[in-house]
Amino acid sequence: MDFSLNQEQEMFRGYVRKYLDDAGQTKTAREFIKGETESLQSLLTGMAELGCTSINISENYGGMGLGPLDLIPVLEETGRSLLPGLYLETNALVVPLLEKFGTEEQKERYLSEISNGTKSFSLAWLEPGGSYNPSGINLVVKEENNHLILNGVKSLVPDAELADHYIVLGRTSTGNSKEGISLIIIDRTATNMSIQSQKNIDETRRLAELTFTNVEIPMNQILGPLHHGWETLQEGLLSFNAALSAVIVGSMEKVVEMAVEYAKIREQFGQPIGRFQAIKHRIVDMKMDLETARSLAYYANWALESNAEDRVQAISCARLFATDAFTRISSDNIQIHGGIGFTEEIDCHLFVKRARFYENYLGSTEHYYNQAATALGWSNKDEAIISV
Amino acid sequence: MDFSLNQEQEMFRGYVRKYLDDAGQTKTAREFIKGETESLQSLLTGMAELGCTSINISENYGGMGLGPLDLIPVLEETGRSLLPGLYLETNALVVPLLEKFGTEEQKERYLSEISNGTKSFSLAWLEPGGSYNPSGINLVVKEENNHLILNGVKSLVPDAELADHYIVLGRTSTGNSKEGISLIIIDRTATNMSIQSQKNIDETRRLAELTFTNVEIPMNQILGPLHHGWETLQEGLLSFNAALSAVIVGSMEKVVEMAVEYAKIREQFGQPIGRFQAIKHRIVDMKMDLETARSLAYYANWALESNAEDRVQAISCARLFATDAFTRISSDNIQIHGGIGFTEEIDCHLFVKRARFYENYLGSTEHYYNQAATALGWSNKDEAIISV
Amino acid sequence: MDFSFTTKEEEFRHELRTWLEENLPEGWLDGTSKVSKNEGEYAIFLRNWQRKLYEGGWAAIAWPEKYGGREATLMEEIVYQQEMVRVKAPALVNYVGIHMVAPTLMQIGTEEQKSKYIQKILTGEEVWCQGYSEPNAGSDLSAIQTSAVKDGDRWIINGQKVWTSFGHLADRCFLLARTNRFDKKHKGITVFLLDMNQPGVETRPIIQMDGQHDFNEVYLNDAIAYDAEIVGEVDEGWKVTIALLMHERTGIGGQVFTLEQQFNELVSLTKELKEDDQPLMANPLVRKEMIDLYTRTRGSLLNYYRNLTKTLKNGHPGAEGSMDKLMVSELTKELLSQSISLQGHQGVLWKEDAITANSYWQDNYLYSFGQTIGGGTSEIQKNTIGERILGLPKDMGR
Amino acid sequence: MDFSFTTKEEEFRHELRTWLEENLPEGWLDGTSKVSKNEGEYAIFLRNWQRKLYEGGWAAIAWPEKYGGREATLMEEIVYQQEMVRVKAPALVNYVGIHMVAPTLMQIGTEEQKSKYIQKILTGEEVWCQGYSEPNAGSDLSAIQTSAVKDGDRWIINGQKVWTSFGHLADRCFLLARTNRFDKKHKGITVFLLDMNQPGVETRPIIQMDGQHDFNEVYLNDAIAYDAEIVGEVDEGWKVTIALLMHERTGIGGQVFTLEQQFNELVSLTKELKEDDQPLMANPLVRKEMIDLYTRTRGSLLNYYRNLTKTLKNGHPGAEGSMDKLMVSELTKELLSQSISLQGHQGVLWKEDAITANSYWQDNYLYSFGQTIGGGTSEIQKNTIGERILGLPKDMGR
Repeated sequence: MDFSLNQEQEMFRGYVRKYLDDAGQTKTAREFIKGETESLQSLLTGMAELGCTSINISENYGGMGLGPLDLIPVLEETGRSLLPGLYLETNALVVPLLEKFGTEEQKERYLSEISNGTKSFSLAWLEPGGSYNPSGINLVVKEENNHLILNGVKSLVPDAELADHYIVLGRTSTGNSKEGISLIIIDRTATNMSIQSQKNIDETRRLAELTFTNVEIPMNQILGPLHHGWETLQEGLLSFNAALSAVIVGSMEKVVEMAVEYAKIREQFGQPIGRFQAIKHRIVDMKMDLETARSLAYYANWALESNAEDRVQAISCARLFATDAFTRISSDNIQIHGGIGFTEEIDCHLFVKRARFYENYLGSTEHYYNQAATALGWSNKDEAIISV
Repeated sequence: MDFSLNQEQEMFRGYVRKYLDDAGQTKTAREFIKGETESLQSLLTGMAELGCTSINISENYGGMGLGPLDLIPVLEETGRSLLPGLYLETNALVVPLLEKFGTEEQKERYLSEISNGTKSFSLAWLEPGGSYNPSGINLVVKEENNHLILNGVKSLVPDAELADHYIVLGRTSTGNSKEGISLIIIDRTATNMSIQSQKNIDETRRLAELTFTNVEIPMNQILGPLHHGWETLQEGLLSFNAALSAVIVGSMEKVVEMAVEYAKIREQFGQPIGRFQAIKHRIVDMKMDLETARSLAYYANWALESNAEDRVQAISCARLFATDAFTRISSDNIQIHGGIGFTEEIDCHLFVKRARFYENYLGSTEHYYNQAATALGWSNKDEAIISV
Repeated sequence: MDFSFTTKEEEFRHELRTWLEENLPEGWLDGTSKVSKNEGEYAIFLRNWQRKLYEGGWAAIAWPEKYGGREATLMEEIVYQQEMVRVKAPALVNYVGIHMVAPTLMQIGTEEQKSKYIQKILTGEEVWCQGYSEPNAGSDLSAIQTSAVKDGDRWIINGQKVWTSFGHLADRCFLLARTNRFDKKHKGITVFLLDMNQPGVETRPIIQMDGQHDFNEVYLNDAIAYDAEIVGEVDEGWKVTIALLMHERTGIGGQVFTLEQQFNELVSLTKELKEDDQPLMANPLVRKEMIDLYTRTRGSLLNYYRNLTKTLKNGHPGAEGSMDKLMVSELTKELLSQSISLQGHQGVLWKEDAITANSYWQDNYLYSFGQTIGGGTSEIQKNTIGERILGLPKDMGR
Repeated sequence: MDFSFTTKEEEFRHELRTWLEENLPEGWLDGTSKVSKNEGEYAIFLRNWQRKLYEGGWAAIAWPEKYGGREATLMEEIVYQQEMVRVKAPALVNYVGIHMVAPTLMQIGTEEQKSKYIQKILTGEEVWCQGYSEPNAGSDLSAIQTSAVKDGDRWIINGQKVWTSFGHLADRCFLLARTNRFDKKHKGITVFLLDMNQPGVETRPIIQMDGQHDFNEVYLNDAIAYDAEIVGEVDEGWKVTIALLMHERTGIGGQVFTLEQQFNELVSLTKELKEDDQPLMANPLVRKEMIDLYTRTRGSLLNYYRNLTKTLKNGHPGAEGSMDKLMVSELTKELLSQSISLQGHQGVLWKEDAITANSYWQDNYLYSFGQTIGGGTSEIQKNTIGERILGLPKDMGR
């Protein structure tokens, strides 16, 4: 029995923590909000130099060949400082997909790029209408002369301008079920594709609508089996959600620290407010949420790494608990801060907004309830079946 | 705008309160638990003398001809002292059914009996299996020689030994839908019916299983239209649930008073515990629940009395809120009392048990959610349609 | 028990409704109105609306006729709030002047103060703000440190105020300052009617988490007030403050009616939004959540009516207002949070990209965080309810 | 990260499991066992079980070999708890003796105390209880008033204890009494090893809300203890108390594993119960509730494992035990409440009429109300977590 990160993992966390602390924690996110992306770019370069981007990439492609548990410290620290950008999507969603389903050519190109920190990926999934269900995928992909022709619109694509490549969910055969959906890798610079930015309540992440008008892509840009992109994606989502849970734990830890610090120094009625049980016990509830989210997240990543039987329910529930608890405690943090917590100046609101961004990100809350229920054998519906 | 009980109603409350206070409040309930029913019987007689049993009965049959709002003070006070017996069922469920659907003969007999306080009714609805849905009604009623022959089993019949009459839900034609169910009035003393008591977690109410073996009843004991007992019953349930909400408000008020009193006198760490915000704010939450339950209950009864358009949703929601809040605050009351609250000696647990008794009494929580949704036009299903 | 409005009250409603239809800004009711986001232009827009209300006789309905009011009853004030919420009328820039300062001056102001200020409050010529909270005096108002030192017939005022609504637009401030350092806590505080348009007064905007600017910091550096600008007695300002709060006799009516409106709009949203071709309302999980919200929204409205009944009978509001405030602000926050969840991931789309007009849900959601803080935090309301209504012992800190 | 048990630990489990299968009371595992409800007979049943454990070498596994233990590791203690919960083994009547008194005596008892008490604790010959709480000293244990006054080599003890588990069966009591009235609070308290079988000691049953009798009031009227029955120093009993609590190194393991078991049984119940021919688990509202409970049940088990890892590494338990206690007791109460709701109106059927065997849900539900109170209320746990783990300032009352 040893339920803890190992010494190397904690040591690596120390490096990343120090690096992000030196960069001023949420300072990068705040500059990003103002439209200044330089400090983010240099920070990401520095993180790549630390090795963050290569942790879970095979040694063949310049990586360290490590697993989900080794990713946790980096993920937590990015959550702690509300780092903008696509580290989570690139390393926790796309890397596992490429590792398992990529052609040798795709791996050579993309995994090496990611490993050395020069390129990142985003995911073009949602369309106007906003449904993550298979029926929501209507972007038309036609095959012509050994090329794919894409027509349609993708919405809420995260950090579309920062990404170098997108994984696009397109419909390669007719219908509205999960059959006939394929994953296609597209460069941001593809011709006939336009990007229109969309305003996100979480300004540390940008969103955009991508419009595809006869965008032509070589056939070999398909990731995984043709028409079976939905099942392929599910594999990546397991990894993504385990990782997302860890990112949220990092954010939650910072939120609890903020609340504790403020409750110690802020005085009202001649007392530090942390002495009042209304404040003290609320912060304790936040702490309980944090530690439970952490246990669930660590276990989810362990289950993923060990290919444990209960990994699907472990990951779904870790995600569900983390997203819910993050919204709850980041909101409570504003209440504890009182008026000052309601201002733009203090970071409280940035955490609330990030929490809302994650709530239904890459799958609705209800979808993950169903996924967990199916995995536990509590459901007859196959809406959430995982093809692994 | 005047959202309050009128002076006469509050004055009548005063009489009932005094009467029940003089009788030692929950003392009667505690004696009932021990199997002593004498003090209950004499209390009920006294209440009848005060006029409690005749309030909402037409003047033709010896009543005062008043409405649901006039019943509120009595209902609240019975809840306050956790009065055993069938006042609620008799006066708030059976009286409105008899008034609206009873034959002249039935009214003459039963309403007069109820009005003068000599007789009470119980309801034999559930069967083994425990479903309140129409499909749960399987007691077979056959017509023979202008008589009805009943065969089957009724379960969880409240205070079957105290009641003089039952309203039995029986199936007068085949099938398992709501069509073909009839309401039949049966005397406790009917031959070929056996009563087997069942242990109730709320010992202030007794339960029993009734077994009918060729019980023969005259045709004129059917209440309301033959085969349409289900729709008939719904009418009575509206009245019942509005009244139940008021009973619960009375109980909740007492629970809040208990918590406040104890928090003022119990000292720990050199302070009355009511000074600690953990205790103080929890009691405030209880008080908020109480007042909201009260507003909803009063309005529900007003809506019933005024035949307001929103009466169905008002009554369903008053019931839903009251049952839920009662369980919540009576449980919190134990926590506030600490160890002593966990003992049999203090009344705390009696309120928790009554709350659990009401939770799914005469319809499940989910049923009332659906009823409210249907009434609000939010549902396409007719599972909860009210035929009024 | 009677939930109806009298014929007179309904006539009042009809008169107001007719006036609003004719006088609301162009395109207001059909949602085509464009209000400038430029701060200066928005200020002019608000002042124009205030002026229009005055001209229509709708600026200060509860005031005595001799001051230009129409001596509206409490129920007419309720009707007024319902109608204003119904049309989502523009904010009342001189709220503090009309509902707090002027009634207080009518009650305890000098004749000079009455004649100098009241008429200009009514016309909107002079906009007022409130100078209460300070960085170290939020929940504990008695801890204010802004000082006023006597200098002949003048007082020299130094300190900092915060959370001053419309402070950047205000001409005058109803200011609390400490005039006696030796008296502790509630004693030694004096109320001044401070001229905001002087060199010693500087306002700086507070930008809220919703990106808006409603509040300000006010810095007082040797600001000047005169003896004639003191309300009540020197060192006895706490009583004036309490008196002023008593004039808000409709309590949180506006917020209750707004909550009701938001609930109804949430029902529409839940019927309009679809998942797999089914309206969200067909989803049992959503429906249950909506019934819960319906129940508590109704509950808070009915609680408010019950307390209103008491106010009507007693002639003045009681401590129950704390219960209304607590419940409505917490429920508003919860309902608006739910409105974001229901939109799925599209719920994060903001401003012009939000899926419903004017970023209605997103902006109201973010704003709602202030509602459980401003005007007394929920924690303070719970202390008040516990101590004043339930009679529990006071916190040790006080 | 490693959730496995070692081969040695699994061998230990196998040995215990085999022993249990052979030695549990007749019919225990298949549910046909009939335990008498007569209090005297039940006491004999519990003492017999204690004796059987002793004879099998399973009464005090963590004790040193020289005292008759098997020097079990912490992980073996965990396995022991898991297995005992799995078979719902009978209660350990001498829990206080084995897990608290004896280890404390081994650490700081005199040689005479060790030889006089420890062996009899192991065999179950002498059952112990704990004399801590008093009517006015519940959450605030330092407020105890029971007094011990010196009289030669004797102490005359007067006062009242409450919440004494198995006090009616106990032969001896680990008793806190005040020996110095001038020292306030934690000082001036002394620990006595009181003989319960004497005229000055009277126990009265406390009947719980579930109708059971686990606890007692203990009245001390000139009860006698001797100098030789003092543990540690006179007036320094508080330290002994703390030392004693430190011996519960598995924390609330038993409750965690019980919660896990109850959750699994609730899943079965939800699949078995039907409404309109559909299992309740097919109802989306129920399923969502069950996923929530699953998540938090797993969360509390994993939190426990994480804290256990810390204990294994540090060699002693930390304040995190308060977090385990808080979460598990609150969640247990919630889960059992839900179990009643799920049964619909049949959930009120009790004892022999309950719809599941042995009134399992109803009795556990009622009992669960004590779990958030006994062993430190949830409010006290929150203070501990806030102050000892988060470093927030102490309550003013202390």
